[in-house]
Amino acid sequence: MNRLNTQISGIRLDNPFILASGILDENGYTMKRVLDEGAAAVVTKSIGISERSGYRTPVVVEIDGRNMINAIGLANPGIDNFGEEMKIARESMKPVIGSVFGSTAEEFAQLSMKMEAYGASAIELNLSCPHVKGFGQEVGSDPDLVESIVGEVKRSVKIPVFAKLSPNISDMLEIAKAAEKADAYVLINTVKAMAIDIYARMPVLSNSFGGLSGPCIKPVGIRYVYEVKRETGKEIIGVGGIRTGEDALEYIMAGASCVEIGTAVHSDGRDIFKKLSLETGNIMKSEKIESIGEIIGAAIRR
Amino acid sequence: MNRLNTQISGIRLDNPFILASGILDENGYTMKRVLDEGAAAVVTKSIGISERSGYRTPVVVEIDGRNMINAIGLANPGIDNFGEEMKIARESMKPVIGSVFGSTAEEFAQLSMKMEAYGASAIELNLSCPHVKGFGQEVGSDPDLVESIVGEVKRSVKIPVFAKLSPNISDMLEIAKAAEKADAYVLINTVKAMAIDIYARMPVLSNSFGGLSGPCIKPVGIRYVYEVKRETGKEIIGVGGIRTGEDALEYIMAGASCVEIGTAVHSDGRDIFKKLSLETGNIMKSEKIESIGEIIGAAIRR
Amino acid sequence: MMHSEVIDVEDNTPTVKTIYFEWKQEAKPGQFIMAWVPGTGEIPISLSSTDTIKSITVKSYGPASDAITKLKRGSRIFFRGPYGRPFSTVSGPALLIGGGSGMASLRPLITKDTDAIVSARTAAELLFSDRIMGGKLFEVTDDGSAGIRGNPIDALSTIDLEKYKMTYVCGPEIMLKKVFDFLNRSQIRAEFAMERLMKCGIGVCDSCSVDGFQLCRDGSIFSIEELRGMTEFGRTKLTESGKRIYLNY
Amino acid sequence: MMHSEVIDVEDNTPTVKTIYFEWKQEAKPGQFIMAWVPGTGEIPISLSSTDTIKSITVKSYGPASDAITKLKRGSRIFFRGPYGRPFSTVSGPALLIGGGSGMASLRPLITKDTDAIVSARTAAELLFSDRIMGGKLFEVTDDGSAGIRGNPIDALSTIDLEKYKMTYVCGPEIMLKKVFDFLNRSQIRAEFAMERLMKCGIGVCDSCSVDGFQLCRDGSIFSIEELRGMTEFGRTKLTESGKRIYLNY
Ligand SMILES: Cc1cc2nc3c(=O)[nH]c(=O)nc-3n(C[C@H](O)[C@H](O)[C@H](O)COP(=O)(O)OP(=O)(O)OC[C@H]3O[C@@H](n4cnc5c(N)ncnc54)[C@H](O)[C@@H]3O)c2cc1C
Ligand SMILES: Cc1cc2nc3c(=O)[nH]c(=O)nc-3n(C[C@H](O)[C@H](O)[C@H](O)COP(=O)(O)OP(=O)(O)OC[C@H]3O[C@@H](n4cnc5c(N)ncnc54)[C@H](O)[C@@H]3O)c2cc1C
Ligand SMILES: Cc1cc2nc3c(=O)[nH]c(=O)nc-3n(C[C@H](O)[C@H](O)[C@H](O)COP(=O)(O)O)c2cc1C
Ligand SMILES: Cc1cc2nc3c(=O)[nH]c(=O)nc-3n(C[C@H](O)[C@H](O)[C@H](O)COP(=O)(O)O)c2cc1C
Ligand code: FES
Ligand code: FES
Repeated sequence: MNRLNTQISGIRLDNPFILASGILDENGYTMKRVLDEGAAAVVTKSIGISERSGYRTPVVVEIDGRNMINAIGLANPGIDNFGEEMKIARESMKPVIGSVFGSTAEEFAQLSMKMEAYGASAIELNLSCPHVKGFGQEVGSDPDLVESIVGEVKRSVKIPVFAKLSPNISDMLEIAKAAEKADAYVLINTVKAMAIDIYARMPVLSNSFGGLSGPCIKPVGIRYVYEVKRETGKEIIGVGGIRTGEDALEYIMAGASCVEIGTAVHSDGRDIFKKLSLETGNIMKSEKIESIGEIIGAAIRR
Repeated sequence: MNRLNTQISGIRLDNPFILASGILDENGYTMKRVLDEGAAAVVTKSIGISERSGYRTPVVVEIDGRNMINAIGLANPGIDNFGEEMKIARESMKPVIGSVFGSTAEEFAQLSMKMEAYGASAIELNLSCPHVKGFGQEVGSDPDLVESIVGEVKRSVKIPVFAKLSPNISDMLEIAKAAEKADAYVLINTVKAMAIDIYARMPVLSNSFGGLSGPCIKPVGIRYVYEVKRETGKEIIGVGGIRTGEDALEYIMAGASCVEIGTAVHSDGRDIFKKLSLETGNIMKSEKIESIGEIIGAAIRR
Repeated sequence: MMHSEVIDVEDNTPTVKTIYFEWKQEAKPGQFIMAWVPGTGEIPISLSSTDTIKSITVKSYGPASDAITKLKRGSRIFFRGPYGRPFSTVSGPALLIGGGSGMASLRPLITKDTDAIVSARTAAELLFSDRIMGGKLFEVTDDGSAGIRGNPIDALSTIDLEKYKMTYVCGPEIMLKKVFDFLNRSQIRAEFAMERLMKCGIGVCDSCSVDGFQLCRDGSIFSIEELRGMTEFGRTKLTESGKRIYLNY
Repeated sequence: MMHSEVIDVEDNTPTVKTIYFEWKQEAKPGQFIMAWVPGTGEIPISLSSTDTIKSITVKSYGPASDAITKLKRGSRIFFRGPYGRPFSTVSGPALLIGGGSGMASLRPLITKDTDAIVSARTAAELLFSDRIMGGKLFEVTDDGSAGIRGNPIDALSTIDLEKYKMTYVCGPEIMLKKVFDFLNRSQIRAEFAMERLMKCGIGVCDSCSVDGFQLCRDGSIFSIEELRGMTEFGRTKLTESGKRIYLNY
């Protein structure tokens, strides 16, 4: 047994590094390649009921080479067109986690059942998409809605269900509680942000607003993982700004069982997965840490 | 008239650069020096009713040299001990804005009246301190409390009142509305965050949690300034991650009338104020912008 | 986002213009930029000159490319980059095979030693054939209004390819595939500049991928050996939504 | 935060220890680090050696400094830095004036050419007087248990200061002020290492300021000329809460 092995909700992972939703996971061949090149698992792009082209370009702004703001606009082929990509990705024989988004509990349940049928190893509920009822609010900031989504999806599928929460809220613990039927939390999604080009006198993204990701948001992600782990004790998948083995161990010591990698794929390329395993293994060795399990939440002070 | 001149709620400023609350503004001599060295105005450290030593060290963590997480813990000498510092700072003959924090409307009003008596040019209400009623929440996430604080302070003083809002909330527009009696908004305060040292297996700050500031949070600040300006049309002081003339103009085009500078004093020293005026003036010149007023909110799309 | 002032605009064909601007950044033939038209869109465009004065050569297909062709001297051009893996440079004779606006990315490779097959729908759309200096020029048009009527293969099959150190190919994927199939039989060294939908340009959105490689990062230049192993090349691609469609030839 | 392994611990006086650790970072005499004891606190400590093997020399005053003096060989030391403006280096004879643990920051300045006034409350607390090599040593104790009974001025007034290229002073502010007042009459070049409460160490919290200068950034070394203009030096300072108090001598 390798010291990098870990597991999340019973799903065994060769290493703690999972490709985050929305990055290189629209095309089955790409997911397969990312898995073959070292990721322990991938999360698919968030898939909805119907086909969407997403926002007009620009859909990303780079910030300082390592961070970015994106507003892809939930482009996706619709769940019915996603079977072939799942099939191709699953040729890798590693876990493929299906991310889904919707605006009602029924939609989420329907999407999750189809993902399960496509062979997903788990469902990740993207609870950060815009929510029609509240103005400018996200599905994930309405505790009642979150509770009914998670409940409905748990009743509909047998595979583990992960609730991915948004940091753009006053009180994540309230939302985490509402989502407590989930098998694990995924923390965090992007932080709402904007970039203006002063020479064009205009926001860069066609949608004006987008989600900030990359090292910038790591301290925010660490905070939430720590706080939610300390208060709920539940399994957590950490995500936000991880680029190095130290970053990954910081999330794990804050309470994550494994982590997802998004923006670092831009700054470091797909090689990031091999690099992270190497760096993390080396630090663990020199710090005499025999297994990931041994240090999950190790930094939590009570 | 210089193209850098601007004003906020009738207070004339030589340039749009104000020292942010909590940075080099505990000692009157320091405030005076910062003003003499080029800041248009300073905001004092947030002052409360009674003396507080703040948290044990470490109270700051540097991140990548330019960003930081701080948990100073509202150290302050208490309003009654702050008169001498105000007197020393005011020798500069430039505006000194008094920042105050409390937990009730009465406290805020009392503090504001004393600040006015000390000769403050305006009051900045720090609405981001911990709030006892809600668990883990901030004063600034309770719209009713915000409304009563702003109302009470406005009734108590004649000088302009600025409401400084926290980004750690689901819906800033709701809070901005609650604070609409304020003369201007100050956006944003720090983003709640944490850093863990994996070799110590412990959060670095003695308080575990702190506030993230620096270039990392600029895209978040821009987002809020833009959104609040677009929806309310009120005057705004932008703050969060400003280090360059481009950053300042980005805030101004998002809707700010002037900006505050905090963490950049660490990365660039007190010289930052001169540097910012120089850079901003140069860009304005080459972009043929004759005055700050001309471009406030220029990037807003409706 | 960077910006620069347009210093010259050149009409190349009725639908294609070349926009010149100063940009000191080092860049190599085959690399591209993401050009932004504020309020309209952002699109990938190859650099058609890679000196200190850079250029892009753009065909008007839709809103963004059209807006770029309307830029005037003194306008501002916004962009980011350079992105992508460039063409390999070789010394000695080379052959360029360009289809339509595909000649744009090949232009910086033109030397006295390069022969070229320039193809287009019709004579007026032949791009940069006037730039081929020294080397042999083969013109090909769909309608026969200039040079050979047909497609680049009709020219290719008349040429002795052994003498070239490298063959560079750029054009619509259907053309690349035909050229690839033709050259695949031989031992010829060749590189292909591929075009697919690009949203991010920086290797995260997956919209430009072929067989798990991101055109914007691992490409857009691929060698013939690399293409050999690809399942998706010339066969399937994803639309803007991520829906898989089949290219039909 | 950085960390390193303690490679040696040296007892200097009953209350002072020197902790050695490897840190390749370049650092200069007069600079300091913020040393962190996880779970206890973080405090500014001068570097008492500035070679590849660095050291800090710490007196136990309270929780954090006490914990540092309890570090053992093989323990981990956590720190950030180096911070502060260093002493100017001069060639030629120099005089060191150290009070109590103040000798710590002066130690890296010791050469064959340096004379030193080492002062402490009592003989056992005289720090690094055994390190003065070559130069003249003047010991001063409050209780007269070694050397001159009194304070550094009592030694200073017996010395011909003209021969020194530089006088370096480090100790409690009250001592600095006395030495400053004494030297102020002369044309002597002198630099003073000041100590004030430090919370951030990086020029933002304002707790270490004197006359608008941040000790952690503009100091903690100030020249005698710089001190001349200061209103706060030796007179007032702020406590942990920011309350202004008067230093009484
Ligand atoms: C790496 C790379 C380099 C490129 N370099 C150049 C270049 O140097 N010069 C250049 O002119 N173009 C180049 N392109 C193509 C260019 O990016 C597209 O033409 C552009 O994205 C069209 O955007 P639009 O908003 O103007 O039109 P859209 O609204 O996107 O398209 C309008 C219509 O035209 C069709 N269309 C768009 N582009 C093409 C195309 N290239 N071929 C055929 N049909 C098309 C669309 O399918 C649609 O039907 C390059 C593309 C890539 C990926
Ligand atoms: C730039 C700089 C360099 C320094 N270099 C050194 C050094 O090389 N070696 C060293 O031993 N110390 C040095 N100090 C002093 C050191 O930082 C303090 O001793 C330390 O902060 C005490 O922290 P504590 O938590 O142990 O005790 P605290 O709880 O902070 O203090 C305990 C008690 O001791 C008193 N006290 C604390 N420090 C001192 C002091 N220096 N003098 C007199 N009384 C004090 C306090 O007022 C309190 O009453 C330096 C300080 C600065 C600003
Ligand atoms: C281009 C891009 C697209 C994204 N799309 C999605 C998505 O479809 N669903 C989702 O849950 N998160 C999405 N995210 C968020 C990431 O999964 C991740 O939570 C976030 O980027 C923080 O991690 P990072 O800093 O490692 O990128 C996207 C992020 C980026 C950068
Ligand atoms: C060390 C430190 C102390 C701060 N103290 C206060 C404070 O007392 N009151 C307040 O309203 N904001 C305080 N802030 C927040 C700043 O005023 C500012 O809103 C924030 O740092 C973002 O700006 P910046 O990125 O330019 O630093 C503090 C920030 C820092 C870094
Ligand atoms: S354009 Fe987004 S991955 Fe290539
Ligand atoms: S210790 Fe904070 S400013 Fe010097």
